[in-house]
Amino acid sequence: MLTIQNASVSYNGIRALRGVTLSVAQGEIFALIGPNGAGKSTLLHAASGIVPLAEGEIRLEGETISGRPAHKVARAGLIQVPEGRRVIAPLTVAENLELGRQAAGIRGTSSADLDQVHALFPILAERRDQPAGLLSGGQQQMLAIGRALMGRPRVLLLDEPSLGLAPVIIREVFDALVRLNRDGLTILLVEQNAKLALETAHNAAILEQGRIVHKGAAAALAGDPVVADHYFGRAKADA
Amino acid sequence: MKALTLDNIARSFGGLPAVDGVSLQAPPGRITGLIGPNGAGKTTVVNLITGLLKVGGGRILVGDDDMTEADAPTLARAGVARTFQNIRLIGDATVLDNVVAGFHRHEKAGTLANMLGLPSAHHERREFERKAHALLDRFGMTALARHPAGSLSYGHQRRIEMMRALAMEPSVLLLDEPVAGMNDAEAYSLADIFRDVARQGVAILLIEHNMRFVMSLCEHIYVLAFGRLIAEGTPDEVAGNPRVIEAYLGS
Amino acid sequence: MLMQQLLNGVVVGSVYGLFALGFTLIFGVNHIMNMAHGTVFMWGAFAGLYAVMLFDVPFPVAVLIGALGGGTVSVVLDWVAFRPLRKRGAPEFSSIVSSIGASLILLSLAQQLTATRVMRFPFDIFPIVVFSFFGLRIQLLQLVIIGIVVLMVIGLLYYLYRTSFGRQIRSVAFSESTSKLLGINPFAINFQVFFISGALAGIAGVLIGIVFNSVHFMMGEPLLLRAFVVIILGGLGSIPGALIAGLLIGIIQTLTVAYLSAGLADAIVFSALFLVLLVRPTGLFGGTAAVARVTRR
Amino acid sequence: MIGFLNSYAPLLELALFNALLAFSQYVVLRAGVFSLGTAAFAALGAYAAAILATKLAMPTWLGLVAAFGIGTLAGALVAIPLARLRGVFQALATLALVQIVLSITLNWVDLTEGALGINSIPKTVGLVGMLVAVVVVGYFLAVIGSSSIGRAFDIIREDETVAVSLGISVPKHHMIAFILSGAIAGLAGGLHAYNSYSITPNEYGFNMLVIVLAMVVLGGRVSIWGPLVGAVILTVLPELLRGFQEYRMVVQGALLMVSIVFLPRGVADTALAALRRRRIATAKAKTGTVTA
Amino acid sequence: APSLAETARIGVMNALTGPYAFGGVPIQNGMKLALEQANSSGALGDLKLEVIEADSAGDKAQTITLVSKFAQSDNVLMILGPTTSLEATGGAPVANDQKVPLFAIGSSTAILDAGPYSYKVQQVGMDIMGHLSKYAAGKLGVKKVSLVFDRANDGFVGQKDAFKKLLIEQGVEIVSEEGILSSDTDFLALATKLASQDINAFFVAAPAEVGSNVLLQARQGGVPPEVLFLGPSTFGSESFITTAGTASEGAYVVADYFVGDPTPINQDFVKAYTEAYGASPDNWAAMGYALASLAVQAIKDAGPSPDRDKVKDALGKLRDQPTVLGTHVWTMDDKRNPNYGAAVITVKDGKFELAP
Ligand SMILES: Nc1ncnc2c1ncn2[C@@H]1O[C@H](COP(=O)(O)OP(=O)(O)OP(=O)(O)O)[C@@H](O)[C@H]1O
Ligand SMILES: Nc1ncnc2c1ncn2[C@@H]1O[C@H](COP(=O)(O)OP(=O)(O)OP(=O)(O)O)[C@@H](O)[C@H]1O
Ligand SMILES: [Mg+2]
Ligand SMILES: [Mg+2]
Repeated sequence: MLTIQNASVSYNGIRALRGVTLSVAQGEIFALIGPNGAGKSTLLHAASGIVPLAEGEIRLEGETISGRPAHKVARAGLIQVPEGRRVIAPLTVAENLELGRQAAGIRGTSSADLDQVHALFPILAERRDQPAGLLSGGQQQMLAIGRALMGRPRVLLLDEPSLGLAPVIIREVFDALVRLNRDGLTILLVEQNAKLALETAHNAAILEQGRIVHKGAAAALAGDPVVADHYFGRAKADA
Repeated sequence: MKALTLDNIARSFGGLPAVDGVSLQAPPGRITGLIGPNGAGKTTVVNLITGLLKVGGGRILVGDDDMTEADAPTLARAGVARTFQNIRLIGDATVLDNVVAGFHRHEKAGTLANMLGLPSAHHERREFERKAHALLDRFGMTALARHPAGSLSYGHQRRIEMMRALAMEPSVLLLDEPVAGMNDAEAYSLADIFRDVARQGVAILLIEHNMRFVMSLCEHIYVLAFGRLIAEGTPDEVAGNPRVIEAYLGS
Repeated sequence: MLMQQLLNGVVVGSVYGLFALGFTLIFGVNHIMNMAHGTVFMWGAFAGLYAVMLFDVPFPVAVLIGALGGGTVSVVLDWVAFRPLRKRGAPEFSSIVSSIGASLILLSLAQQLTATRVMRFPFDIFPIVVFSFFGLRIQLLQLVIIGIVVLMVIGLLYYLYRTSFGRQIRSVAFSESTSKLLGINPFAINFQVFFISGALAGIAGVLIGIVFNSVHFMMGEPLLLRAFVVIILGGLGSIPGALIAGLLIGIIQTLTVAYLSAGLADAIVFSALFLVLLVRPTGLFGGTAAVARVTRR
Repeated sequence: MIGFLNSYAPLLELALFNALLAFSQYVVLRAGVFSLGTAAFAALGAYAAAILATKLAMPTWLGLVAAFGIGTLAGALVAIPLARLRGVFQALATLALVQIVLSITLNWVDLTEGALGINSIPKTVGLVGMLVAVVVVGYFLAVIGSSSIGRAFDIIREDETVAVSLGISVPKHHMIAFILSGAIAGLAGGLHAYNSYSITPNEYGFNMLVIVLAMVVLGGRVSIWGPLVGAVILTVLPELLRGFQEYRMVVQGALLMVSIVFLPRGVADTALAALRRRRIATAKAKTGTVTA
Repeated sequence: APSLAETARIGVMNALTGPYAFGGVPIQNGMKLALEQANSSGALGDLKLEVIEADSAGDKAQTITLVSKFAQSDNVLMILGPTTSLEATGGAPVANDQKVPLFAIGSSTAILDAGPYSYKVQQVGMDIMGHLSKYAAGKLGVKKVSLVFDRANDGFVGQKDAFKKLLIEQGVEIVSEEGILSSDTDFLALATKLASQDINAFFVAAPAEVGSNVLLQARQGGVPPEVLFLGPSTFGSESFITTAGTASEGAYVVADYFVGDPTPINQDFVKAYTEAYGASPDNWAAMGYALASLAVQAIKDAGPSPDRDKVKDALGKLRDQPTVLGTHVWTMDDKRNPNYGAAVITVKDGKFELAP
């Protein structure tokens, strides 16, 4: 579905991504984990066309999308929930969601998508007319996720969706992701909660200093003691 | 060393009571947790304490001083430091400069000395830079000192937020989701730093959704929902509280 | 005389409003103080004028060509002066310098073209019909101008608030990169914004050129200065605000000329602006959105 | 060489005058105050000096003190109400101030001679005087810039919420910026009056405001070299382009656009940043890559 | 080959760009014409004049730089121009410092105050306005007048002040004074105000293009033809009639130059100018031509191998020179104030003619 081949990115001559190759199959959840500054967000940005590739190629269903302008990539169905909840602060919650619909190029007033998002995050229905910038941090994160879903993605790129969400909400979001995935949505998930990510995903890769250092079935990675040591922290050891 | 005391503070936006009669204590040397569902009012509490928002009712005490009406700079000078949930750094400035900015409240050289470029002002700057480097070292970011803050990854930017707050050498430290965007291993390396800071007598109020982190770090936890306290106690007490489980943790 | 002067004020003021609308639109979307907006206005007037001089087109066509001309210049301006800056994530400030540079070029080219002459539409471009009632003199042209301005404003309001365009504009204004992630094409949005802005200025240019019988390369400067006042009084990015403030300034100005002295018009307009800002730091009609913008980055 | 210097002395003097104005503009921009009041403060200084010199035959030093004083005072006075405003609103309020001062100088004929301006002011300040002023002011600003006041300015400019959370008083620093801006521009106006034989109201209008702003943005608005470089470029450019005759303005406009497009942070700041990057790169090469 | 002494450099500068280019360009043309004629006619014997041109852009600062450059690096014998009083008051002190004769257009006496090296060709408003005020109060029987003037241009302000003083001396009532800007185009409010006033005439001191619009909008705004239009010499050009259209009919203008003037000196000038530049001269062109002709005369008077001081002295002695301006005699008083008379002309059937 989504294949990334030998992708490299540099900022002002400094390499952030060095020849990354991975592929996300149709209908799977693929988790990408790694320490801060590893290049996870950079990879998603490259896929979305926000930052240019220095080398390599990215394809969506066999078609090359690297080099295309970002809005076209989004309209092709590759939609990203960016890191750090980039809601359009001056627009209301409802308007933000409406904008999300844009990517799908849907006109008319079908409310099925909206109902689905409202069901997942009831607070967004309640705060329909509030400027998004005045939501709490977690509420903004919900809006960012909801907005992406409004665009009826075929591939959803999630950059740390659990960021700032209460545990109970995280669970709901991940349950929803699994449900959507069962209905055919392909997901590339960047997540710092490595345990949760590996539990949810089918396959996973670990990125360190711009390179993929491990790749494989999520369950296998979760069981790898080195990975556990690096990414689960002492909490696991304590428990 | 000063304790932070909130006495029945309230604040609403339009008709919405975002904080509704919250009282809590963050004594010196202790890491106090503040948790609660999204939109519970945690960040609003921080904004009220730091004077960015006007209090609608109740009292805020820092040590024995009533700071309810104080404006933000006054509170900062009184030793209240914070990090921002939505990262706010000077993106174009270097990491070092962002950290040095935190020392502002410790400047002794007066306006005139600064304007005239007296040596006292100069030495002060040196001293701040030395201390900032020590902080960078502690957070493992020495190599990034001269990078523009805006070009760093999310996790590194969070660390700069914390270093800047620590540079204020505060008596009260408010951390709004400091380890968001970090994996557990990374979070725990920061936990050690927070414990150190608390041990020196700083009152820390920690807001965080990473429950394992909160549980392992905090001695006392307050739980907020819909602007009201619904529970408080030791981590285990709180984690076992059915209201907390229902509203926040989920089953 | 009072009624007559009020009428004069309304006519001039509505054209100020039209000019300022385009200015405020770009300002609201891109946070650009487009110092070249006055030259866009001037080139719109030139386009209309040359169409009339070369092809002898009638009034409505001249207005249309003025709109096209202004729109085109404005879009080109965006491409050469502002887009490269946006791409580089340059601070908003640099767009001021860039637009100053652009206005120097546009001004100087116009000067070369006209050899600094003041030009004019032929006297018969619009028949001089004067209606008199209750001692009030009103020209047909003045009525037509008010009509055109009203139409343009209604059209713009519809486009902004009844289509998804306005939402997209505000989204692009807030964050271009996030908007792209949502499938919005910032290029297309900016194209439309600049075209509309320039077209409004171009129409204003033709109308002003005809009603005041003069088209020259410096004609934009006084309007630019007024436009600053209009956007502040009217509230940043507010369409109705710009119109109301435009009218207000037109009226203040004519009344100053009528009852005080022509030389004081600027002093009074700007003193009023200064005072308004002291009493209401966000302008007369500045809403909450404006407040958020001035108090936070 | 001497001949060259002599014939270009007026140009250099003008460049130095512009550099002072650019300093005045720079200091407010640095503090995040979008003031365009420099032209107004300069007009007040120039008129104070010119009136003292021609009507009361006061000595130059007194005129300069008066120019400096009236600029400072005006800066302090407008700072109080204007500190409440932000961004464009501040810009427009100060633009209004410029227009008001312009109207006064045009219409208060008894004092200012109206549009005729004040003529036959003795030329008592020459190249050296201007140079000393620029060096002193520049040094002073450099010191302030690298002091805690400069750092506070930087933080306020970028994010006021952060600034107040660090204990920085925004009104106090805006006040300092306004006063410095007024004082420098007032002094500049006074020096210009004693340097140019005559002053007229329209010199201190919209055009000055635009060009001074352009100088700072073109040169760069962070380091102290920015305004200097910008002032020199924009003063000398028209002279260099004389050869282009009628296309001079076109070329000047194009240069302005090209340089800001390629150096959006200004000539001086971009150059300094490049230097800094080089230093980082070498430092990085030594320490190796970074890990968290 | 001519030796160095046989070439004299003349610095010629005017506002060729900027808001005063409407005057500066024809002035520059007129000046060049006179200088070329001096070269080709051999009026200066062996001496050839080399013209060095520059654009002062209507800007005082640029003028100052240019005067200095002319004096120092170009080593000119004298400087002709600049265009406006604004520029000249900036340039004149520099010229005096550098001891190079500067012969400016502008009417302000401040140019002369700067020192003995600065001269000007235009007479002050007082002189020229005398003719118009006498004509208006006497022949036309005007009793109540409103004055409109370009308040940002000292030349026009000076004309207005002079006219006002002279009218008051003749018992005429000044009903109102209105300052406008040359960049203004909207005179509706002013027109309505004039229409509501009880006046016999209104006077406009402004550039022709702007003033024409004041007149036009005044007529459209309801000022009846019985209320006469009076204008200074700027209106003595064809562009006034084309701009104002039928509204110009019956206007009275005091002209320090009249292109239709039948005297041979003017006819020759008109012919030469039209041949050289493809357009008939206006009063600015005439002003430049007159100035440069006077300069040539002074250089001639300065004797063989003229230097700056000799030229300065020769300029100071110019009296009763033939000129295309006014009543064809240009002269100076001892304070170097020029005078050359003027005539009142009027528009009839779309053409200027001498007023009855
Ligand atoms: N705009 C930028 N300019 C320069 N360097 C950048 C930029 N954005 C990212 N980088 C650098 O690229 C590297 C990878 O950053 P990236 O944001 O992709 O990391 P990440 O894996 O998403 O980290 P985190 O978990 O902290 O979000 C980092 O070293 C960072 O400093
Ligand atoms: N300026 C404001 N205007 C209106 N409503 C606001 C404003 N700031 C916060 N709110 C609302 O107040 C409530 C509390 O917000 P707050 O940011 O304090 O929540 P929080 O506990 O920090 O949540 P999170 O964990 O998601 O960050 C939310 O419902 C939010 O939408
Ligand atoms: Mg990231
Ligand atoms: Mg929060």
